[in-house]
Amino acid sequence: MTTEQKQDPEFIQFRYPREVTYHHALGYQSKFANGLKQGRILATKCPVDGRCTIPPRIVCPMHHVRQTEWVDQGQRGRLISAFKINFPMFNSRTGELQTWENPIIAVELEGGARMDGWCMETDPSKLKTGMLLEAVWRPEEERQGRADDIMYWKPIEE
Amino acid sequence: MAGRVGIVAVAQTKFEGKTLDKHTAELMYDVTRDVMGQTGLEFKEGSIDGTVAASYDLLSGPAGAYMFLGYVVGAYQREDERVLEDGALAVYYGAMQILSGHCDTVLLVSYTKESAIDKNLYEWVGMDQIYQRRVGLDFVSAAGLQAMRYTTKYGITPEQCAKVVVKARKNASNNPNAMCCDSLTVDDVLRSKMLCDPIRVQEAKPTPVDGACAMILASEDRAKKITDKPVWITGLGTCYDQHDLGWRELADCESLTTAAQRAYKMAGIKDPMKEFDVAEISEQYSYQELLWSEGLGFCGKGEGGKLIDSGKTDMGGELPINPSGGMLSGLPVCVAGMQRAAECVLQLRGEAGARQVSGATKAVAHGVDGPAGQLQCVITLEN
Amino acid sequence: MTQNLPEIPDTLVNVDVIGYSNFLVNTGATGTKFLKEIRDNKKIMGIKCPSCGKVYVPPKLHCPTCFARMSEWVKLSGKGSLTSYTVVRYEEPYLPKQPPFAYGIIQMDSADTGIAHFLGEVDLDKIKIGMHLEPVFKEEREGSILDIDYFKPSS
Amino acid sequence: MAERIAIVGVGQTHHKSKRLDVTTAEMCAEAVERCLEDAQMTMKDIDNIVMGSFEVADGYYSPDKWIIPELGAVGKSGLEMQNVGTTGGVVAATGFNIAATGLFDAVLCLAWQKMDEAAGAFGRGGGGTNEYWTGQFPMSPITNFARRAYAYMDRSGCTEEHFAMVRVKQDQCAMKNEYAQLRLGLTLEKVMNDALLAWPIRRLHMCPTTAGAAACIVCPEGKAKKVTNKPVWVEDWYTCHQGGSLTMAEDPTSSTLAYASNLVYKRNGITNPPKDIQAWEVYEPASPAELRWIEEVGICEDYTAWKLFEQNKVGIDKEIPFNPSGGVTATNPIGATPVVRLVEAALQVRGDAGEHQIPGTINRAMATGYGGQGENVIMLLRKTL
Repeated sequence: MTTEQKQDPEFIQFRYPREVTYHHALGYQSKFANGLKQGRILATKCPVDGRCTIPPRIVCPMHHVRQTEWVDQGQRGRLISAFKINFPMFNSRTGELQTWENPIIAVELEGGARMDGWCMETDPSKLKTGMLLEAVWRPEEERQGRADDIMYWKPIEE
Repeated sequence: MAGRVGIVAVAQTKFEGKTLDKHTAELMYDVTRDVMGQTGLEFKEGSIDGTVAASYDLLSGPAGAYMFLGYVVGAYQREDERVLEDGALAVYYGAMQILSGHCDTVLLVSYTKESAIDKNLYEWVGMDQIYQRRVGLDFVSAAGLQAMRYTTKYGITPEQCAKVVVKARKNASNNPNAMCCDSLTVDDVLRSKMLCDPIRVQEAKPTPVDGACAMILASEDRAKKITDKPVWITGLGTCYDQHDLGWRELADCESLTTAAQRAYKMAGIKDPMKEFDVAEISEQYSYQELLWSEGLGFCGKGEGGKLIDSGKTDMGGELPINPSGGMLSGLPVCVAGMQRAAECVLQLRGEAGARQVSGATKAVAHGVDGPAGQLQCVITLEN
Repeated sequence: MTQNLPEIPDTLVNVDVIGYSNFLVNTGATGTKFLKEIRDNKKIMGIKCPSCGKVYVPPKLHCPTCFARMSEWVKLSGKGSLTSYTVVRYEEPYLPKQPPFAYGIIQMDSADTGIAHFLGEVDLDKIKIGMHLEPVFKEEREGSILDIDYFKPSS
Repeated sequence: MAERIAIVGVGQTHHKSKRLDVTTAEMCAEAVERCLEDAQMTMKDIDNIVMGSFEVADGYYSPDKWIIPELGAVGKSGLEMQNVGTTGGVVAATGFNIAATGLFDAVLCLAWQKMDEAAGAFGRGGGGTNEYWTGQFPMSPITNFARRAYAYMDRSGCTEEHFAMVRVKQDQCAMKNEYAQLRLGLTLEKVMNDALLAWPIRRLHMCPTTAGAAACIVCPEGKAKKVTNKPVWVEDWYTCHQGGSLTMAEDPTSSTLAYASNLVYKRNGITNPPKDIQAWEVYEPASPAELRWIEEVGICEDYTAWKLFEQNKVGIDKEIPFNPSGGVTATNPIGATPVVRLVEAALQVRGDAGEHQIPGTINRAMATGYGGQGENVIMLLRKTL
């Protein structure tokens, strides 16, 4: 190190860059991922109160009963909440920081389950709680059984 | 102190190398439902009061992984705490919850899927950041340094270490949950490749291993109502040692000696070798069974080698160590400590099947965490 | 929702997820002093507990048994004797050297503790506990424990 | 309960955004030194140590192992706990349980976070959620609270200005607390014009990243009375976790706080919370959350808390002494934050909080820890039992 180039810092610091691969076995959740690949949204249903959950759960947290029934949630849902983020965050598909134009929304599907997603409408003022939305999927060959296989939720007229 | 703490049910999965067909939640669910089925307890008021889990988020997924798994073990609007240590520490803390009078029944669960990540890498991250991690020391090389120091100082032979592995695998053949139960000879072990001198590949815990373990603890009154075969926790002790490997005498496991003394004092154990009928200890490497035996007071300092030679710790001996096969037959980290205690419970209830030590009444379980056995935990049990 | 849709298969899915991180480590005032002495003066320093008088290396701010704040630095010769060693023969991405290589615990002269570091300039089969060692410093030093290249047998 | 327990000493570091002069372990030692000094004890008197941090945010595994020697605690019993943001609460609850067994004379609870070493950790895969699902959305506490704030405005009819009022009140309190990190002298205007992170959350509304540690010593009754003449009795504690993503919740504005506090109130005969409890230290990771938390702990009716701020009723010397220390939006060493709340609540009960001391006698104080998406820990303190 040459002293002209670098000023000696008062306290020494260093970094540990790390990239780790986790191998997750989806197990009982596999059916959900397989469904996404086919453009379908499946949810597990609690046998006690009939509530559907996404992501699928092995048991209902409240009743602790094994959930084995899968219910197709349809392609439409109603808006519960929406917000737009104005700062860069990581895109887990690319591992890079990026800004996000589309608001993140929560949708209550026709089947009753709730899930997160992106909204096609970028102007938050046009979003109203309770409005009807429809899923817009990635082309089949791009789908990986991931949540973002659903590209956007598109507001539709009733 | 409010009476004794009873273990009323235990469950474990089969331990397997790679459970690609099961989500972590399924392992947790299996053991949880098993203990709930055995006791008839449910997640409701006046039944199971709280949950104590033991797991490492870094091993099971990204940050906060447990938060999204807790509901499987009943952590839904219910007392729930998570120990970031070996499962034995969860038993330790679960017992404290009952002794404090805060809970009547506690569910303990530990789970690990070593197949999800590179275990060595995460143990490397467990070394202090500035000095030991920077030079690349991990838990394997830490064990190597300890093994070298211990075997050299006390003249422990490679054959004596190898015998530990042979015994573990032989015992494991009686345990349907064990992963590795191939019959090995001392020669097989000594011919296997060197991993980290003087530790050979066969002398280290197989990895990856996936699995889970659960148990239910209850206060004395409740335990008697739930089962007619409760196993009582009589003593508990933990102790931390130095972290820097150069700062402690690696050949003597002082922290284990202290932890054992704490547990024995509480339980009124004076001569552990005579009083205990069975011991289940956490040996990730062959030399550790010998060294931990010394720390647990089964023999004097440096006499671990003689102890294994004497045959006293074999099945049918005076104090069988690890009738289940122990960690050398394949147990996941973190789950190991709780599984050791669960094995003791099976022994004391007389439900250990082919690996049963006949007439066992007192047992000791041991868990360990950190490099070269830095954090030790000892639990004494009685039926 | 009621129409007949094709069955979704139960085929098991395995997913690989990559986690990235780039965590920073502060060495603090005590660590910085120790590392700068190595970097600038090729000196290994110990730190002395005012209460029990023990000299520790590498340093900490507090004595691990007395919890007294330590501030008295002690110059060490850097030489020491080997109390234990191991030869790493497995490969991991984080290891700073290509296996096989040796780690040793070097009990530092006029200190009460040892330091864990690499052993070098010695045949891996000929390492002996008790042998005398001295540090070899790197030419280019950046203020890290790795500025000590390794410890070698001293003549 | 086997033994009644009391807090006999508390300590915290001066919270800063960066602490380059110390390592994580040294920072913890600093809090422990202050704690021991406060209790007039030495490390020799401590026989069990419970500690924890949200370790993933700091990038290590099993930090207790290398922190223990720095604390001069080699040879002692102890264990490490963790549960995201509630870590500190879980650490305290564990310490309470261990002390209440009566097996130990003094239990040290220590929690810390050194966020300066982990900047950006939360951006990664949403600070960790379900391993492959929610991680795919850029989720973080910011987005979580943006969603909560959106739903709250929708439900209650309050405006962004009310969130700003909350933030200004928090800053006014923090200005009086020498340990707080952000002491900015804010005005409504400044808050309203601050950078927007995710509408309606502005940068000032969110908790900062902090390097800090906090500790307390808990003793069983007999020992506590010997050690101090100002013991702070621990009346009750409860960890309430829910485990799930927000879409799971029936109501996006709610957390488990209402459920947990009601349960604790019932157990301890508290019928009128604003009267029975004189000091509140509640973990509000974002200023809009404070409005909802005030309702959930039972101070006022649902969706009306913003009116209290409009009427200027919340503050150190006002009708509702909520977060007199300045709260979490001023100081947030994540894992340590619930212990900071506990420390501040204990100081209020003792009457030692200094400039931000609530006037009058504090008979009972409540501290909470919040984590994840709706998990809570409740700690209830008393002056006399």
